[in-house]
Amino acid sequence: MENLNSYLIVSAVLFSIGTIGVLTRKNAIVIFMCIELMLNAVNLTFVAFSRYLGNLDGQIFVFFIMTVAAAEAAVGLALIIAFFNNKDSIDVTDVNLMKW
Amino acid sequence: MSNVLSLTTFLPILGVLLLLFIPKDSKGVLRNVTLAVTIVTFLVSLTILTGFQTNADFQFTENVPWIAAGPFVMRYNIGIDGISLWLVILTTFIMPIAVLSTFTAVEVKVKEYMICLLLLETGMLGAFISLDLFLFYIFWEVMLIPMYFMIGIWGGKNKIYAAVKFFIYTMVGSLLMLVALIFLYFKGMEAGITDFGLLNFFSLKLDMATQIWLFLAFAFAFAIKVPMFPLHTWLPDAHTEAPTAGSVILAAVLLKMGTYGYVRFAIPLFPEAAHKFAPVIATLAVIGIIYAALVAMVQEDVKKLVAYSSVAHLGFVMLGVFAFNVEGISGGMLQMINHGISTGALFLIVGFIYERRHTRLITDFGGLSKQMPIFATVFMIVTFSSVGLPGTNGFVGEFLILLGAFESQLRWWTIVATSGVILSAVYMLWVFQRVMFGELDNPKNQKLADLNAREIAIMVPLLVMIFFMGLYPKPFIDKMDPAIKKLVAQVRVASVEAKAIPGAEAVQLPAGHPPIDQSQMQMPLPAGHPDIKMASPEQGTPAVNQHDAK
Amino acid sequence: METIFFLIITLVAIISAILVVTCKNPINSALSLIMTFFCLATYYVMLDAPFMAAVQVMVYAGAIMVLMVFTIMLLNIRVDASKKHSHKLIIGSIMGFFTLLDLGYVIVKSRAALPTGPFSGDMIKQLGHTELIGREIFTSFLLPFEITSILLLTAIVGAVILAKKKI
Amino acid sequence: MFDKVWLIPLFPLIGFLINGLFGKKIKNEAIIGAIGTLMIFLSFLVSCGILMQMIGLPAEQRVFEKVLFPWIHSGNFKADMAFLVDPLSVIMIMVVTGVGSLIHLYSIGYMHGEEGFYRFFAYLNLFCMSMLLLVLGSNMLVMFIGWEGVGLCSYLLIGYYFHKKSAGDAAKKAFVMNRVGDFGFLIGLFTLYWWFGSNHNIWTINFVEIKAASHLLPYSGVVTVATLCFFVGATGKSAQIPLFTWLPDAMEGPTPVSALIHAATMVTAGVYMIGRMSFVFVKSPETMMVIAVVGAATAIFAATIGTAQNDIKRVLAYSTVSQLGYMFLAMGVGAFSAGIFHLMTHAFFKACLFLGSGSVIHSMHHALHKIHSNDDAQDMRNMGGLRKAMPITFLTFLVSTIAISGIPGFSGFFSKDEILWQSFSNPYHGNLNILLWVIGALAACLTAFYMFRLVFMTFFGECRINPKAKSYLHESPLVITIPLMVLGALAAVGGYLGMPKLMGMLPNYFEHWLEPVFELANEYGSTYAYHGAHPSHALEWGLMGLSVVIALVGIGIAFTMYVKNTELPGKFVATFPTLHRAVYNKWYVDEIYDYLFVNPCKALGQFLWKGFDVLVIDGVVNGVANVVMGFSGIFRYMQSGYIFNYALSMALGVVVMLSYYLFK
Repeated sequence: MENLNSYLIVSAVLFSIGTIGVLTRKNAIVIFMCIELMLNAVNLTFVAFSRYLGNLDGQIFVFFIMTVAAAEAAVGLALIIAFFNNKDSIDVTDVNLMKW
Repeated sequence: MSNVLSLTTFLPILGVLLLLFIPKDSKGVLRNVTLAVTIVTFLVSLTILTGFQTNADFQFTENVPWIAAGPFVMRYNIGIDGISLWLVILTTFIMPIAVLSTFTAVEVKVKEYMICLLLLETGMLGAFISLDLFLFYIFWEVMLIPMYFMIGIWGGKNKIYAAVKFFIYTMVGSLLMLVALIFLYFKGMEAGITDFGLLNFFSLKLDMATQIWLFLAFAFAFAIKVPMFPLHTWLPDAHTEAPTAGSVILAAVLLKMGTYGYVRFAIPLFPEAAHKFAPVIATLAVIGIIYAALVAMVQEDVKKLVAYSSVAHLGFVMLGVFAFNVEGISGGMLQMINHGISTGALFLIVGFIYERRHTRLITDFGGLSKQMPIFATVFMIVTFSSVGLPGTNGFVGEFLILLGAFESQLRWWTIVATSGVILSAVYMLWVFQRVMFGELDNPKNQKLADLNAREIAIMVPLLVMIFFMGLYPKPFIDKMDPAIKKLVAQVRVASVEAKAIPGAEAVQLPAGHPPIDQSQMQMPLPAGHPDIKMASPEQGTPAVNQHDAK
Repeated sequence: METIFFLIITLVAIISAILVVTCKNPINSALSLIMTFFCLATYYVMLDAPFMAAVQVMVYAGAIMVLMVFTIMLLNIRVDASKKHSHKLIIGSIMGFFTLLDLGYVIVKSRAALPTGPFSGDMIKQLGHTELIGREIFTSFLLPFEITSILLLTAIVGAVILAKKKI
Repeated sequence: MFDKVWLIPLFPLIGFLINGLFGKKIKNEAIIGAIGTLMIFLSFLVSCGILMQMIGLPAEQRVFEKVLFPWIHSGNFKADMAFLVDPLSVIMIMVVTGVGSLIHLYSIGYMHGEEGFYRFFAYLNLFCMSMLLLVLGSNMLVMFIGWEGVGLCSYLLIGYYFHKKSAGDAAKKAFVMNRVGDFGFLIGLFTLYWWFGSNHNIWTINFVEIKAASHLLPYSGVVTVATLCFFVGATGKSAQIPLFTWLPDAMEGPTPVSALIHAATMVTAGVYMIGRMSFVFVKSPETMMVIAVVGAATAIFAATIGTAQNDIKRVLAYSTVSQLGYMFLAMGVGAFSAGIFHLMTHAFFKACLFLGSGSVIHSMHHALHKIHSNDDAQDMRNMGGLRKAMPITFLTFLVSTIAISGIPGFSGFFSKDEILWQSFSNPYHGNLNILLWVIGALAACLTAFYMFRLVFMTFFGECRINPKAKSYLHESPLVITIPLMVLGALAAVGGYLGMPKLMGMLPNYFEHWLEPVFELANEYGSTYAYHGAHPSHALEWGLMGLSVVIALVGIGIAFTMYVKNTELPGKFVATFPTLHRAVYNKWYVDEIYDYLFVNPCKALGQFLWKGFDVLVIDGVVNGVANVVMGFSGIFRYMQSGYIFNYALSMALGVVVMLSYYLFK
């Protein structure tokens, strides 16, 4: 039975790796995956706390996060496809129509 | 029929609706219809003049619920008294003249121009008649928009800069006023005031600190509009870029909004603060007079010169208003109307020569009086009215202002301001000489046509008013007198009470001012409620000892 | 014994997470992400939340990652050739490092008193985790549950509209 | 007849309206001239009527106030359009209308052929109306209407030849200097009004009421301030020391204008004002001293300049300034009636001199025009020996010159000598009076010198005019010479009205006539006057003789220099070149004024406009606008369009917030 802190440390590490991934990678889909990774890190914290607090709310909340993640993934990928259709690349730096 | 006031104010709006149906390119019809509407408005406003009884309370009042948004209750509360009567008449009097002057001046987008003119008229009239602080603010803003378009679209070379500068200058001031308005309303709510009506704010007793801040906010907004000394730079730009009719109305009526604001709102609402700041404002006014006169002397552009001259004239008005006695304020009110007429006429004259030569530089003219004799006589009469020659309207107002200010605590300021009389003669005559006298050397000047019938028709009413008000100003002064006496009593009573209010920081009248002893009181000191029904003092008191107010 | 197992799983998880970020080929990063999801699932099991682990595997690894892989295949993205070490790499890692620093500090410092809720560890074992969650979801959390279903609906419609060329 | 007094200013007003509005259409010079002259003549008749009626009345009933209509009534301030008829104003209206109608008649001839003929007569009538308003006004405001009205008309008439730039400048200079005087007048008016109102609750500017309340006035203090301000007004209008430079330049206007305005009527407004408010002026000894000193100083100063001028009208202008100095000297020493008497006699002989010089210029101009030479028709150097060509003008000119130089028997002698005597024996200024008398006598000598210099240079010696034009020189037509003859006669005879008591032959009607007006002033004066022994008659005779001798010396010098050996002036100029140049250039007073006032004002105006208005205020306004633009430029980079920047700022936000909470 590991105590709470170790789980939190793991999720912190995963979360920062996810952040680094989002900030450094140029490929849109990899950025998506990193976001998923960050979300899961958060899920882990939720479950860890719910387990140690003996209160299931955390875990239920994880369900909601999952649905959101799913919805986000769907819409995100649709966006990427739409973007790919007219830009033939999913490189994030090409998303610069708004640049003045 | 009590709603003649609303009728006068919103008649131009009906005119606008009428104009909408007229096709864009039939310019002649558009111009004549607008002229007709403005003349009808003038005639309707004359019925107000005839129906006006000379007493101090508000007449033709209408009070209809308008907006009730939560704590804020705004009513359509309008009415005029002696002070705002003549400004309304001046507005309706100037409008037909301004419209008549645009017959040849504006050729492009005539329909929109005429609509702007009529909207402007409604805005101005509304501001003068509204007794509800919020309604006044609404009309105060409505006025800006058409003037902004007139300068911005039909203006001269850098019209955009002038229009934007004019707009932002006034907006900054009015936003400050809005904040003060709302703060005042909350203060009022504590004292049980339910709506924005002006009258119940008169009886509201504010402690000195809040009064100072509120007065400063109001004073700042109106100072920009007057324009007072440091905040005046928008006026020359706005005037040089505005079309003739625009600058006539801007000079004749819009500038009066500032001084009217002081007389109607800033001074009666916050009398102690007004007394406290009177020396400061008087100093600014006097600086304005001398500064504007000196700067006007070296101008090359005639319109800029006339603009600076109106800064100087309005400096006089401010001096008169802050004398807080009947002569000073009635002189100020009279000077407002005179300035409207004489400076309006001056701008029309500049407009005539601009239409002929399309230049405003003084050096381009010279020796016109041989070529255009009628124009020369008209220009001369108006110059002397603007310089304030006795017998013309300028003198009556200026004299009363200086007299009133001399009696009040502003004695040294008056002496400096009186030197402004010399400077105004210098720059006006210098421009008159450089334009009219001298050799007719410039070939372009030799072929200039004299004033045609339309232009003479424009100038005749103004000249008649110049001499009528100069020689027999009694009807004008009598109609104003009761309202001004009530205002003076209100301001004096408050300033005396201010000393009595324990907590309030005592109002130290500047050392020079003799203590307010009985002899200063023109009226027996009314006890209790400052809203006094002032019976105008009976004429024919014995010649030698005027008022035994002891 | 258990801690050793925990350490192994943590090690695997972190390595696969790093792989997700560093691999050039998106497919490899997708697979390593799936590997991370499995480690997480084992964590959930260790935290006496077997149903959670099952759902985790099904939803994330099964559904979302399949979708990701599918999109990668659809768009047959080449390996991003130009690996210019732009300034983003440095800034990104600094930011990541700082987030780690903050979170770590939080974890180490926090002394919050932990009020224990009604469900202790052994209770979950007797009643069965799924039944407990089921009871919780359909009683107190019914409204959020319905809202999430609507959310999913909108997501579906959105995805369809976005991806289709012409409506 | 008294209540018909409002007719007097009304007639010239009607004349002005007719000529002003319809003059262009009438075009016929005779009609326009006739209307103008008739109108002023009618008011002359009315004023004669009033004079006759007043002579019939005993002294105390001679004050009558006629209120026409209420003009400005606001609060305590009451000003009606009201006229005051009393011995002083009757004299003034007689002088104004009398001399005025003669000059109108004269200018019909003189202005013949001018293209702005109707305009000239319209302005001349307007001037007479304003002057009559000034003189008849029963309160200070009506007087002020006249005061500024005459200023306006002098602006219009000086600038009559508006195509000449010099005329325009002279007109503007005259008006501005008058305006400076009006500034003083206004301040004086306010002080008096405020002092009476705030201390005794008498809110009035009416002369009669002020006279009634004048006993309340203290003996100096506020009265000195008020009277000094009024005196500034008087100097502005009557061209005394500080504000006199406009009068010589006013010679740009046609000669009848100079005769009417700058000799007989307008310039005397200041003297009249002091006379009208003598009871206030007397109350402050300091001001009386200032008036006397300034009067004497102006007399001597202007006389020196007059000696070296070559333009015939400039000489007469400076002589007017100097004679006005005498009048102020008389007022300053409390001899009010002597001052007014000199005013009247001066009006006669100075008008006659101006008209005489006008007729000379007229015929010179006519002659030079005939031969198309553009020598200056007014320069004395190309005149000479005109007495044969223009006998009548010469005779009247000579009579007036004798009058002005103070030769016994003529009007000038009586009035000027009375002033000299009064200044010597006045009880107010203690030992100053000897100095005043010496200055007065010196000025009298110089006056005699330059007047006879003028006569000798124009009428005697050989004719220096362009030989070809000599034949065209002939006497001016009758319409010009009749007024000359009338004025010449008045100049000769006028003095006997106010024969000093010493002479004994005739009672001093003039002083007796003005007694009621000034007796209150003399009574106030006597309270602080020095009651020493009244100087003996012998001394009076002696001084009178001395002044006559001085005048004769002046004439002698002029005779030797300009008739006996004409190269003497050349030698004199050679020996004192700098003095001559200084005197010729009017002691550089104009240049000093330009340097002290005009240029600094322009420079200040330029600096204030370009420097303060454009740079500072607009700088601040535009500066604020630019600052806002600058900031918006910076913030614009935040929205760079790269997703990475947005993600980065989000992460940065998280980190910052976290660390803030952690380490707070």
